Amino acid sequence: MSTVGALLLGLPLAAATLIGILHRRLSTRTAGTLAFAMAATCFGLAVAAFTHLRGLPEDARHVAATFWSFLELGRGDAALTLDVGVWLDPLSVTWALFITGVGSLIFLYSISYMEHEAGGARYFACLCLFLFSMLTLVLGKNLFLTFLGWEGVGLCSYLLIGFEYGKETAAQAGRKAFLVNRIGDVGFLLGMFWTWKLFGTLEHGELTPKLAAGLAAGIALPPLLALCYFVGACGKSAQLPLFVWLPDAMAGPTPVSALIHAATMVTAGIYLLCRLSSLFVAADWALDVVAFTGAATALFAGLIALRQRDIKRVLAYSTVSQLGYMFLACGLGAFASSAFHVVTHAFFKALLFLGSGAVIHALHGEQDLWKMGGLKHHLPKTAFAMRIGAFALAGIAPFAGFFSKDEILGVAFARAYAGDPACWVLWGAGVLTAALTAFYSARMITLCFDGSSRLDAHSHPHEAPAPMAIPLNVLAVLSLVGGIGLGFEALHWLPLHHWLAPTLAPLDLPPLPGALLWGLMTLAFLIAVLFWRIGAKWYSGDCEPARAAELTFPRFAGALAGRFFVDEIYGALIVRPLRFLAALALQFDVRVVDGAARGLGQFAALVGTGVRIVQNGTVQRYAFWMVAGAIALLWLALG
Amino acid sequence: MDLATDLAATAPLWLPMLGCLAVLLLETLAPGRSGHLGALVAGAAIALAFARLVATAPSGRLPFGMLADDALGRSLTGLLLLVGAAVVVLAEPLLARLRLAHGEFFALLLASLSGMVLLVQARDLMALFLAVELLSIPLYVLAAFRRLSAPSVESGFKYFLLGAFASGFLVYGIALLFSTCGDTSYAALARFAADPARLGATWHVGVALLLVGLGFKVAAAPFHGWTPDVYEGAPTPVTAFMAAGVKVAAFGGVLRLAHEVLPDGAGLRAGLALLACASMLVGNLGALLQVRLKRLLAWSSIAHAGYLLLGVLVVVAAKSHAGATGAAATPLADSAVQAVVFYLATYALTTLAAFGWILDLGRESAELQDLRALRGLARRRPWLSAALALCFLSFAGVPLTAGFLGKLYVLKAAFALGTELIVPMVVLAATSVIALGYYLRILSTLYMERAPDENAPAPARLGSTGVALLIAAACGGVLLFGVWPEPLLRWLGG
Amino acid sequence: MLSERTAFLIFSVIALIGAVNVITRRHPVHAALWLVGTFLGVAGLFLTLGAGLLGAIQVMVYAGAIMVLFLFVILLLNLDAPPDEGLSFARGASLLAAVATLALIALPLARAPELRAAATPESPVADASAGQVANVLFTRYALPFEVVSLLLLIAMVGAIHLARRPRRDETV
Amino acid sequence: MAPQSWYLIVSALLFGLGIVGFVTRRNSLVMFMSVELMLNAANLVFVAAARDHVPARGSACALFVIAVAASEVAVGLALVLALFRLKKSVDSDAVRELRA
Repeated sequence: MSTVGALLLGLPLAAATLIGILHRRLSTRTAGTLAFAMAATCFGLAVAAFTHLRGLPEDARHVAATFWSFLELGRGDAALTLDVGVWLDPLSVTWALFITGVGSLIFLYSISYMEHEAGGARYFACLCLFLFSMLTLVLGKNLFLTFLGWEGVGLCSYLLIGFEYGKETAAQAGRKAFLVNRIGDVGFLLGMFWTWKLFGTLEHGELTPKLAAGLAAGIALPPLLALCYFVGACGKSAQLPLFVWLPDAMAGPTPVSALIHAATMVTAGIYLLCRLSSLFVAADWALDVVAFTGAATALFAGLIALRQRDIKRVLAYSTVSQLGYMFLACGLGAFASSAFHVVTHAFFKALLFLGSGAVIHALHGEQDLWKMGGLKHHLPKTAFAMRIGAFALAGIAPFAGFFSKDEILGVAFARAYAGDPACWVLWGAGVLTAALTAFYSARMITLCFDGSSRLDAHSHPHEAPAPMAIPLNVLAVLSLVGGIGLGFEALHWLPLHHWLAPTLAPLDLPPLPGALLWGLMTLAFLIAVLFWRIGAKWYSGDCEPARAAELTFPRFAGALAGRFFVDEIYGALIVRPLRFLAALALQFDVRVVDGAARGLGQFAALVGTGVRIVQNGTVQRYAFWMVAGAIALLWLALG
Repeated sequence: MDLATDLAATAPLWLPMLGCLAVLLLETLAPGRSGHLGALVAGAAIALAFARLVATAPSGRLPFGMLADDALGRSLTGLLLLVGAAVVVLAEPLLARLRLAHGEFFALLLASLSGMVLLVQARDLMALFLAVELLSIPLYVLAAFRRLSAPSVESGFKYFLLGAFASGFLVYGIALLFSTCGDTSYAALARFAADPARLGATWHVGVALLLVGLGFKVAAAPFHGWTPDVYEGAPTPVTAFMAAGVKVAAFGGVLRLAHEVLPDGAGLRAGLALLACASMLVGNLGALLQVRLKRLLAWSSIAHAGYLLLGVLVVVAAKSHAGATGAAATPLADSAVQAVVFYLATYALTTLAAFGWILDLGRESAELQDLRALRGLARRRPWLSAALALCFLSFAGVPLTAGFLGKLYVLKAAFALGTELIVPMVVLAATSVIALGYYLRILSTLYMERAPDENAPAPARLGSTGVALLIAAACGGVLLFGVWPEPLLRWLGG
Repeated sequence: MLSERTAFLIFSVIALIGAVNVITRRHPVHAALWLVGTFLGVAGLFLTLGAGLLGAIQVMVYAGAIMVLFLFVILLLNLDAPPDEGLSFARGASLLAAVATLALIALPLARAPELRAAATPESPVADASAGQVANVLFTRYALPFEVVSLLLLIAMVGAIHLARRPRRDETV
Repeated sequence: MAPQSWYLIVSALLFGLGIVGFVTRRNSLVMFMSVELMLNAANLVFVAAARDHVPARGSACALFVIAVAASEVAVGLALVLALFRLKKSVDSDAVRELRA
């Protein structure tokens, strides 16, 4: 198995190096084919690792392999020894499976997508490097390697966002992403040192036993330690308030958005939380912080998504919102449910991004939803696939997202039902977000594919070529069956949960009665369908942009009036607050997200003035500071 | 005292001195015509010294009653000799190009180098003082070596005036410490300081003034004023020598003082923490808007002084950690010393690569040192751009580069003390985020911005194989030690 | 014969008055001449401490050689008395800071208990005569002595390089 | 005999006057003279302190300081000359091409 582990890391690195060195000689197609072959092989290796682990007894399902000793710092008690190697267990292999699986599809898609772009080979080199870093992150045998991968994916993301040479917004977005992530990384690093100080190890395989031993011996685990990791996870997985980088990161090529900013990298935070689940469970109130941050992010990002015009920004905010669900699940202690949603989300969000990429490709770079419309006549296959993805996102049964999302809502409900009143808030936020999700998914699909065309007169969109269509079809199938295939709680069909069980902290919650479970499911289904209908109805027809852009009450009520007789109450209770919140959220997007960049500029100007005053070029000024320093030192020395 | 044994043990110190004399003699015999011979002699002297260094094992003796022949001195000496050799490689083509006097340059370089070696081995305050002077006085001249160029003379002049001022503080501090026990040897001072009751105002004022003098040499804020101006004006090889060599040597001196003499105390801790935090903040904020490469590196060198001072602070603080947890203190302090040395090695390596780069592409012309001239360079000079990007990633402490491990090691040493040093650690974390701001700006200048004239020919290079090889070797080291640091750690650990 | 304390007072007053004038005279030549006064005062203080050799060296090297060099350069550059430098905000701040440093050094030293002990030397084993100083220089401080020789040599080389007239073909 | 602290106070005053001169004067030659004041202050401490221990040691240290001062003067005055050649001034704030 150690060969498999070595190859899983070695192949992407080798491919990245090879393509990177030869990037001027290789055509985009050759480089892409090479990269795709590598990714597909990696998927095969991950499957091999999976079958090997399946063959082991349940409590011995892990394989550790050490390649070489990386470094040994200090001596004696203060020593810190770190090895380079892999740690294969159900959790890491699950992540490796969907990273390489979805990854290979996106690599395949990229071959056509990038064909006409300059520097395609460089792009694939970065993509391979990304795959290497991501696999290091999940397969590394200790937290330190995970951290190295963590930094590596950040760097690749930076390189790929800013890929389009000379595009200033992209360069800025890349910088912002890297900087915000760095704040999170500081948290991770601090957490790592603290862990080492407490337990004397960073190995994945040793941490949980040592933690259990420590808890048995009666040490108190500081919640702040868990929060350090949580800050790291917030940065990488775009949670409040560190989510600001993700929407801007959509400036990069669309396959990159699909791979990095939807399916894989942004779930690294969830991976970290799952990996350290026993630590989080032991750390008192830390999980509450996780749950509330997750719920708030889910709701907040969902609201912002309501009013976005750019198709990729809608998807970006929906990603943030879905990641919020995953954090909510972790916060509730249901790490397996979180992982379940990670997997289904990887399927349908990659599908949606690739689909939107096909649309943007067909429209020669147009991303504004108001300049689309009626595309189902031009792009029937893409429209069909995207609709499946959107159903999955909206949580409509039997599509994948329904099962995973319903399970998270079920856990929140069960906690509340078991007597934790705060969880009613979490459950409410989750349900409200589900409604919002259905609404904006329908809005996006309707504006894009239905209704009458608002395209430019001389635009002739055409369906994407086969290498782009195949990944869409495969992902569409996965979005259809990926949910029911991996878990259906009400039928006690939970293969993924059982598979992951040895590596995660167990959920200490009595199961809900079956009838309640079915009832909740029906409720979730009805809400999703209802809000989908509302969204679809509202934005269909010859939707006039200027009017439809506003969440006007009469129009909303009119859409409802045919069916319900509660429009007045509804308007007062839901629509008005909703409109207010959506307006607020839009303001947030404009002021805070963009304002952060402006604020940095002003700070920099202030610094510039300060430096000019201090560093005015005269010896006297410098001598003055030296004397000031001497005064300070003397003062401190004399106490 | 056995003179022969002492001489044998201190070959790395006197061989550069001898080389200096040889170069001068050569220049006297064939004035103005020694040409490459000066570089050869200098290189040979350094190589011989290095060979002697690796051929013998540290004896732990006290040569001449005031030098150290231990692992710390050995590893830093080795580092300094490598830096010196690299600077010879950097300087030779530039001197030839500018038609400057070779002989004097290499004589001054070797004298300064021997001062550095003396500084890291000194175990006596008088030796420390003379080492600082032997290091600095030739450097003042080297900074102003292009004596008809206004920026060069200005930088030498500023460095000299402020340097003389700082050495006034240094020598007064030494005198005060001498006055406490009537001796200048570290052993006597440590014996005196062992009893905290004896440490009065004289001692504390002396230590504070000593820190002012040494703080100037390591370019710690607020004694940093000279750094950007002098780095910018001095010839690039000299700047490289200052940035890499002086930093290593001065920190070597500080490290030994902290390890062997200075007792832990609230005042000293607060003073070191103040210098560390101020340096990190001032260095990183100063670099934020800087567009000239050499000045940018100067500010970043100030910031790195801050990170290193945190390591020194750990060395001092680990001493009284002894009282709390018993025997664990010595490994703690040792590991902190090792951390600082490792950091110095990675910093010197990266700095040499970066200044080699500036020399190679900038060729001492002022306009090519402006960042804006580098827009879109990755298109036209992919390998060189990658080299610079790597340097800055290492400076920023991004993983898989040597710079990251240096920071990691220092932080780890600080963490071993628990939360005692939490303030400087938080400042380190915060400022390393600021630092990324300007390091990334360079990366996007190289890789993402568009050159104003895409069809203009790529800027010419210096065309020196030695310099190109040096950059390649240093970058290779940055990458290699970032991935596989064991050999370096073992070599530095002795 | 003067008492040692009287001699101390006289020489310190000379040294301090000289120092004050060095930093306040506008013309550098005047400052340099006052500096000679300080050097002589300090040399006198050395004598009161029994360091006769050092006092002689102080007079010869400092007051003699070094100051002549200073005066030589000042006269070579033919500098006029500069205009009054005035008291700007920056200079005021510098002055304040410098005075604060002075206070932070002088006051603690003046009050330091370890220095107020009665001056009863523990029967010095040796004095600072030429023979004794030479003994220390060539045994205990042999290495610094050698280093100083290199330092003086290299300073000379550097000074020559900087100050000699440009060659005809020399470029910037 | 006069107590050691008297000498130390005189030396501290000399040292402080040196600092004052350095930070307030513009003429680089006078600034440099102020540094000489600081060095002399240090010498006074060496000799005065050694009186109670090993007197010759203090004189030896002071001798080194004098030698260092001599080499600093040689280099420093050469730098002033080189500067004067380019700028026709020896004022320290006449050279501020390199800044910010």
